[in-house]
Amino acid sequence: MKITRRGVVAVGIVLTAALALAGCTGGTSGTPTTGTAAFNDAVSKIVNPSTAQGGTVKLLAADDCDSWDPQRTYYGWCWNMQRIFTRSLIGYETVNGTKPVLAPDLATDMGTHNADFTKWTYTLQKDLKWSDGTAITPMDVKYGIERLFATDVINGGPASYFIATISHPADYLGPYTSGDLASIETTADSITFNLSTPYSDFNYLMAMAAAAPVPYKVEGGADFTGANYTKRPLSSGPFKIESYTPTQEITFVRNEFWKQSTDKIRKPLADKITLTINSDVNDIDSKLKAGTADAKADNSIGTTLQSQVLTQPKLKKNADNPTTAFTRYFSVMPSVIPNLYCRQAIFYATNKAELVQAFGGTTAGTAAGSMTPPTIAGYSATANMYSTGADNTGDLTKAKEALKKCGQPDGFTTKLAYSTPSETGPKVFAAMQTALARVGIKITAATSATSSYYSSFIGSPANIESQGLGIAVAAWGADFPTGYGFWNSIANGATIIPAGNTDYPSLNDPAVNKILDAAPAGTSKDSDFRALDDQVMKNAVYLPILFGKSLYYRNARLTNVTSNNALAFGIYDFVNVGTGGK
Amino acid sequence: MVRFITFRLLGAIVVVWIVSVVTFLIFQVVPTLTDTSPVYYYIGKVPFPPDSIQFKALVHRFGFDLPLYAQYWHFLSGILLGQNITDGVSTPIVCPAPCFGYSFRQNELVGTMILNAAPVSISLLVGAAILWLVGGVAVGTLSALKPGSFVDRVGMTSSLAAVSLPIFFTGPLLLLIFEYTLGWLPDTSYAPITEDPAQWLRSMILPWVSLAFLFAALYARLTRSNMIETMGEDYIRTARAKGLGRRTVVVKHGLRAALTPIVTIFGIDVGTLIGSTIITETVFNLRGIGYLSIKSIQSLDLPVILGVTIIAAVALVVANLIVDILYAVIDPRVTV
Amino acid sequence: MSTTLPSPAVRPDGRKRAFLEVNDLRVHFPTADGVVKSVDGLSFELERGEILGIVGESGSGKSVTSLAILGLHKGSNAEVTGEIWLDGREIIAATEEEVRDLRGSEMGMIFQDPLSSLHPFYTVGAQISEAYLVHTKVSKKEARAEAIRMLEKVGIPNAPSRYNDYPHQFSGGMRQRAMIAMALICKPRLLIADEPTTALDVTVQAQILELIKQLHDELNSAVILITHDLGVVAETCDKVLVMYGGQCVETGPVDEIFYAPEMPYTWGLLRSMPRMDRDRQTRLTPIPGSPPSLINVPSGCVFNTRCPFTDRVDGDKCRTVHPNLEQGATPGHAVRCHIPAAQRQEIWLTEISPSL
Amino acid sequence: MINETTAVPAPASTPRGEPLLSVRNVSKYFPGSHSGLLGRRGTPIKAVDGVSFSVDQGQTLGLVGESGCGKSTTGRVISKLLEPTSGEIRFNGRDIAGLKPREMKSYRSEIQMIFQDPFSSLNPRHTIGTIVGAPFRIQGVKTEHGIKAEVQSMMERVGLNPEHYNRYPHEFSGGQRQRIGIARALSLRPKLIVCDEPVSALDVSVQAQVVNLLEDLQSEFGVAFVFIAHDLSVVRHIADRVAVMYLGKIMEIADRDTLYSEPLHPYTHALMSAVPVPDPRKERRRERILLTGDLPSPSNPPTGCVFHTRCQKFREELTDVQKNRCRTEVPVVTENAPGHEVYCHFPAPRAGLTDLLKTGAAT
Repeated sequence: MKITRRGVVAVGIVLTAALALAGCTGGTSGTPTTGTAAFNDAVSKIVNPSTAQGGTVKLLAADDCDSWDPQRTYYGWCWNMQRIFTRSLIGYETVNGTKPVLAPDLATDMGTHNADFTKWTYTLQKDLKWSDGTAITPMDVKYGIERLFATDVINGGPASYFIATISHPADYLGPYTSGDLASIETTADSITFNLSTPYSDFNYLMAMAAAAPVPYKVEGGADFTGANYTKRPLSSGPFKIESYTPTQEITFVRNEFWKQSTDKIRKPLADKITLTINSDVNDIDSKLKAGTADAKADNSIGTTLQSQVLTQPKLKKNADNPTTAFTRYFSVMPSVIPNLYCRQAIFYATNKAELVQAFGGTTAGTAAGSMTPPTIAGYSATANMYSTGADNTGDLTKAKEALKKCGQPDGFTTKLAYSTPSETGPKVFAAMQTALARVGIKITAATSATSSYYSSFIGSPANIESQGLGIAVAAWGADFPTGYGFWNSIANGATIIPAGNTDYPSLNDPAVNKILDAAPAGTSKDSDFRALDDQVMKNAVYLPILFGKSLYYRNARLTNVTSNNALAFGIYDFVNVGTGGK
Repeated sequence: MVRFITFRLLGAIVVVWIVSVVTFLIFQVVPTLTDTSPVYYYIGKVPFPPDSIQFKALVHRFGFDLPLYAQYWHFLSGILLGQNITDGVSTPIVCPAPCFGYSFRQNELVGTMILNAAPVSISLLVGAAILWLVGGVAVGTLSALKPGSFVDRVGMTSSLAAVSLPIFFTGPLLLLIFEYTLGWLPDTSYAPITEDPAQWLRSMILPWVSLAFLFAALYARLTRSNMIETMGEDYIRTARAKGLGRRTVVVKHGLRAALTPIVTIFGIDVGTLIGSTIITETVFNLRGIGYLSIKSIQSLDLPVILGVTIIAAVALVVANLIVDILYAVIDPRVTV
Repeated sequence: MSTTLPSPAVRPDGRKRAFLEVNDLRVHFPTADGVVKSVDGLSFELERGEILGIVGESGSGKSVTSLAILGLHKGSNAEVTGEIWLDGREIIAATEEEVRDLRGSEMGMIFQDPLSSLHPFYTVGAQISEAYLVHTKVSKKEARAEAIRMLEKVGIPNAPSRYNDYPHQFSGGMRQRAMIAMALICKPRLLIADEPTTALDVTVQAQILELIKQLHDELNSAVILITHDLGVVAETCDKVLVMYGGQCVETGPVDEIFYAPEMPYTWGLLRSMPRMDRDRQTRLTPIPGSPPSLINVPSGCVFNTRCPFTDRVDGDKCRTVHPNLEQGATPGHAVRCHIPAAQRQEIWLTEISPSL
Repeated sequence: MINETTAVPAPASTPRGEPLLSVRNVSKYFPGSHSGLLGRRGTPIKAVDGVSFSVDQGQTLGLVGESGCGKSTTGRVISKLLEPTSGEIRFNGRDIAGLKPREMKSYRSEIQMIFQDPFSSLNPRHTIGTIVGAPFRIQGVKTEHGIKAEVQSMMERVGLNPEHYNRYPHEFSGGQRQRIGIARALSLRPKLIVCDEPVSALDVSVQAQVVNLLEDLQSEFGVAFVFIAHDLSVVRHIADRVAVMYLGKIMEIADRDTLYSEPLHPYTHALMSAVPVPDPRKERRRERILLTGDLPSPSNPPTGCVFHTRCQKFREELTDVQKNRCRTEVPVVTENAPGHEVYCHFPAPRAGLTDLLKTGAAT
């Protein structure tokens, strides 16, 4: 099973944050005017390149990370924070733009694999040290990955990718109860993974924080093992945790045992990075605007600051609006609307221009014609199988034709599911209601609490059918930027499970499955994923709405700023950010 | 009196017990109604198939494979007798009674989390309560003494405005003025009163004001109407006929009686601490009980929700009990 | 207590002022509907040792008068004019502070409903000593002793322990006794009792009236007894003042009022009462209609709308000319009526008296 | 003109020889306050304790006594606003004491109540038309010309202007409000009206109007009254028979003239001697019996004769042997003359009172 809901969770966080506060607007004040950067510069370039060392980077977030244990975190922005103090065998060398590039991190190279991608071997660099001065060994890497199997203790992270890939006894439950995992072999300086299935994207798994080493058996020390490792995770990266008060503040200082010579992908400048949790999104906005904080580390800036940024050039030049690797879409359920043409009628009648507005306008995303987002193989700017017209407001003629073919020329009635509380949900519903009513399709709202929406409301095929949820609002972002990483969890019929399902429409198309099943063998080309996208679209079960965009704000004093689109929806790559020595 | 308190305490225990059962059932039973395990609340987003060994290990870890009554008894016995909490890896954590369990999200004893959060909320509430009580009663009394006068109109108009202004408006506004525009309070991060009283005061003053602002307005209006009614009572006429000074008449005879219903409202307001502090603590970035509750609800951290709910129920019940006793002290007609 | 008379105690006409003298008292309340003339031109005199009964229906201005004498309209929106002289001091023009000093010490007051007139939150004893403390420079202990002495005097058994009881723990009669104790603790020379027994049972009423009379004899104070019950007046008072529509319509010694009343309203009151000491009548004789509005007071005689004898007066005088308060058959007996005095006396003797 | 549509029709007329209302040994106890940790009920408050009397059709029974004597509770028990604890209430030949609310429905229209405070017993949000018409609607009674015509004719009958049909209670004076209460009570032509202090809150001139109205209506409609009042003069005027109550028990009951000319019970003496009469000379020479002490608690009434603790006769005239009888023995009824029942061990007339009560013109 290779399933992720990271995108989904992140979206949930954005919505919650947006919900929390909508308040006053004030005058602008104290905006730093240094620097020559322009709007969107950090998306694909490096803003204010500098080598000046020193200074403290002050970050804010509305919430603490789900966990600081590398094996247990699943928030995109927390993966970005892990990059500050943990390293894996592989890492991302280029994180900005739309083409992230992998590079060796702890490993000396990109590893070697056998012909069918079932055996991967990596050699560790010499002179790698933990922040307590002890050496980082292949055993530590192995131990970290073994921990992922202990799902009862080390829960919450993307363990399923590893469990489904790495060969293991059926009852293996991690190092705490089942001991050593024989399929991961180590020598003094190397580690070999024996996989249960071919997996050509394995380097992407190795580039996840979840693959980071953890000191073998010692973990963080006597009281900081197992589930408690999150309170004091050891550092293998350029920064180490100086202090951490859950839900309040975490401070990173430089790790004196980290050597630049062993690290090709990080060029730290700052002496110190602080992350302060501030539950008041408006206050975060104020601090960013006042320049007393450098950036918001999680998700988009608050809605108040967003509107100010877009209208005030002084602020706008310090902002970025990258396209991120997730797609918002409607899942149109064949179990409820079995007739293909009836589903197509919905596709044609949809008013995407209006939906983009419902989600927050053009800074929140661009209308999508197909599912694959720009960072993923198979993306096509022109693909639009169910074109909704030049202005993206819907093609009513085709919609009516489709309804005729479906045998329901006057339309039909179904339900649209969305989660509550949500600021956008009701707007999306209203936009769809208006749009579909134009061809006689009537929809009623079906809502569920955010907490259970994905796991049991639309994540349960039986519930979809019994409640008659014809259309459901959803969003998807890949956990690693490959075609397989994007599609497998949402389109492979083999991944359908009774609860916590992510293939919401239960798409089980042999043609789609075939392409996905072949992908791990490493022979798939970009064109195969393009064809996959088309094949999925033919089923008319995934109705793409938009490719998401986020709006970020960087303090003008920051140097070496660029977006991390590989891990964190374009949030700045903080490990490399400097303050010009101040 | 002793009998009354005993009865009320017994009643309170029943109330708290019912609250715990209801909360427990809501969070344990409701997901099973839609065929999903509550374990999803703990693991968030790792949908192993329900029949996989990993999923079952999780279910077992949280005790969801036990019958409901056993799960509830485990929870209840923790409160009554305490328990040792272990993840099978780290040293077991001794959690003496009353043990509200362990947050697997935060890897912390719920009791510890509540204890850490309580001083913040109590600071917030006590300060705000004093402000709103003194301010509200003063404005209300002044207004009531001359209904229709300038003082009355100003007091009542501004209190009407204050009642209609939510904390998520006044809070950020105060921050904008005092922290950003005037810069009088550059750092409003919380510090315990025991460590840094000055910083504690700095961090609390705006939350106090914004919370008190809302409540003071309510109390001003309440005091005014009570006071106007009381000043028309026969015994006020008697007091004046005795030749008492105006101040004695207003304060000793009038206010004393007018404040009685306010004591009730006050007790309930203080008792509903969590409800009234959620927004304030969020806006002012304070880590109190309100913040703890909203965060635990957002992340469906069941043990914390249960713990906070029970503490809230206890607070409410105790506040009501105190109000009833206070009532009997204030109003001799009430016998307990 | 001696009364040396300063110069204001002498009237402009050189006559010595009475102990209590009310001259042309008017109490008007401006309201949204118009001016309520609760008391409109009331005058009377009262000496120490006398008990004056003020009789009238609800809304006739009795209570408003008593509050005016105590200066309790000060600070309200009432417009009070005229003069009230108490032992040579004028009250209407006096400051609140000056009048406050007199309240409780020179003037005591008892109200109709003793339960609502006592503060529910303070003990009966504390409320009584408070009245003593405010006018006397004594310690709390002395005030307490005096209050207990006073409670004993008004007939509260176990006074030292009842001192600490709250009003709700007293019975209705005891509460009124406590009120009397409170009103009299400073030995005021004027006691105003506003319907002191209306809320009480007849048996208790008898006790309370007895107590008031007894204390009055003891203190030689002037008493104003406000009531609607002519029986109470007959039992207690020396002088009677009948009020109607905010005005005095008849006043005189008690025997005059009961045995030779001259005002049709007084007749009406006497006739409408069922009496135990007379043959049972088959029908009562009510006064027709209802009391007048105090905003639109009838022109002419204030009683003309309900008076069955307007046809005994020539022309439209009853409806157009406001009658003066003029002396009746005997000195001290004054009547506000247009019917000629002789005719009034005849009507009483021939038409009214036999039907009682 | 009124069509009965009720389920259980009451007997068309009272069986011959039986009074309209016959109350036999009726008691009403209220639960006492809690005491003890386990919340055992305290001693019950005996508000009404074994009361018996009867009322004939078209007659008026006066119930007099001090506040707390149980007269109002008795009224409420008769009109079934309160359920009696024990005893029998025969109305129109049937025991209604144990009737369930549903069975009571047909009797509700036949027994009505008028209250002391006309203002607080009228819903301020309802118009007079609604208030007076309510019994019709509640009982589901249909009338020939519609409810409005019926209500207006009733308003006219009690001396209200029928044009004021749509006015609200606060627009009326106290006397008019009591007329509204009377109209409401009379609207369904009841056989019995329980009047609980109907004129106590009214000014004397208006009180006379209402008393006259009640008498007129009684002779017009043949309705019986139970007239509860503390004012003995008013009761003497309106009642045919008078019962004097003390501490939940009847002390003396007799025809009006008998009672007022020759009261036999010391409590009746005390009550009557306390009534002030508007005759100063009589007042000056009258003997007044002052009751000492307060009313004993009805939850712990004195043993023997409940009145003995405050009885002037007991204090002043009785020998120790006689006193002992008063202390220990509950007096049973003595029928001094036909219909004159006294609950006293030593009933006797009292000379001083006879002079006061002596009828005849003033001297």
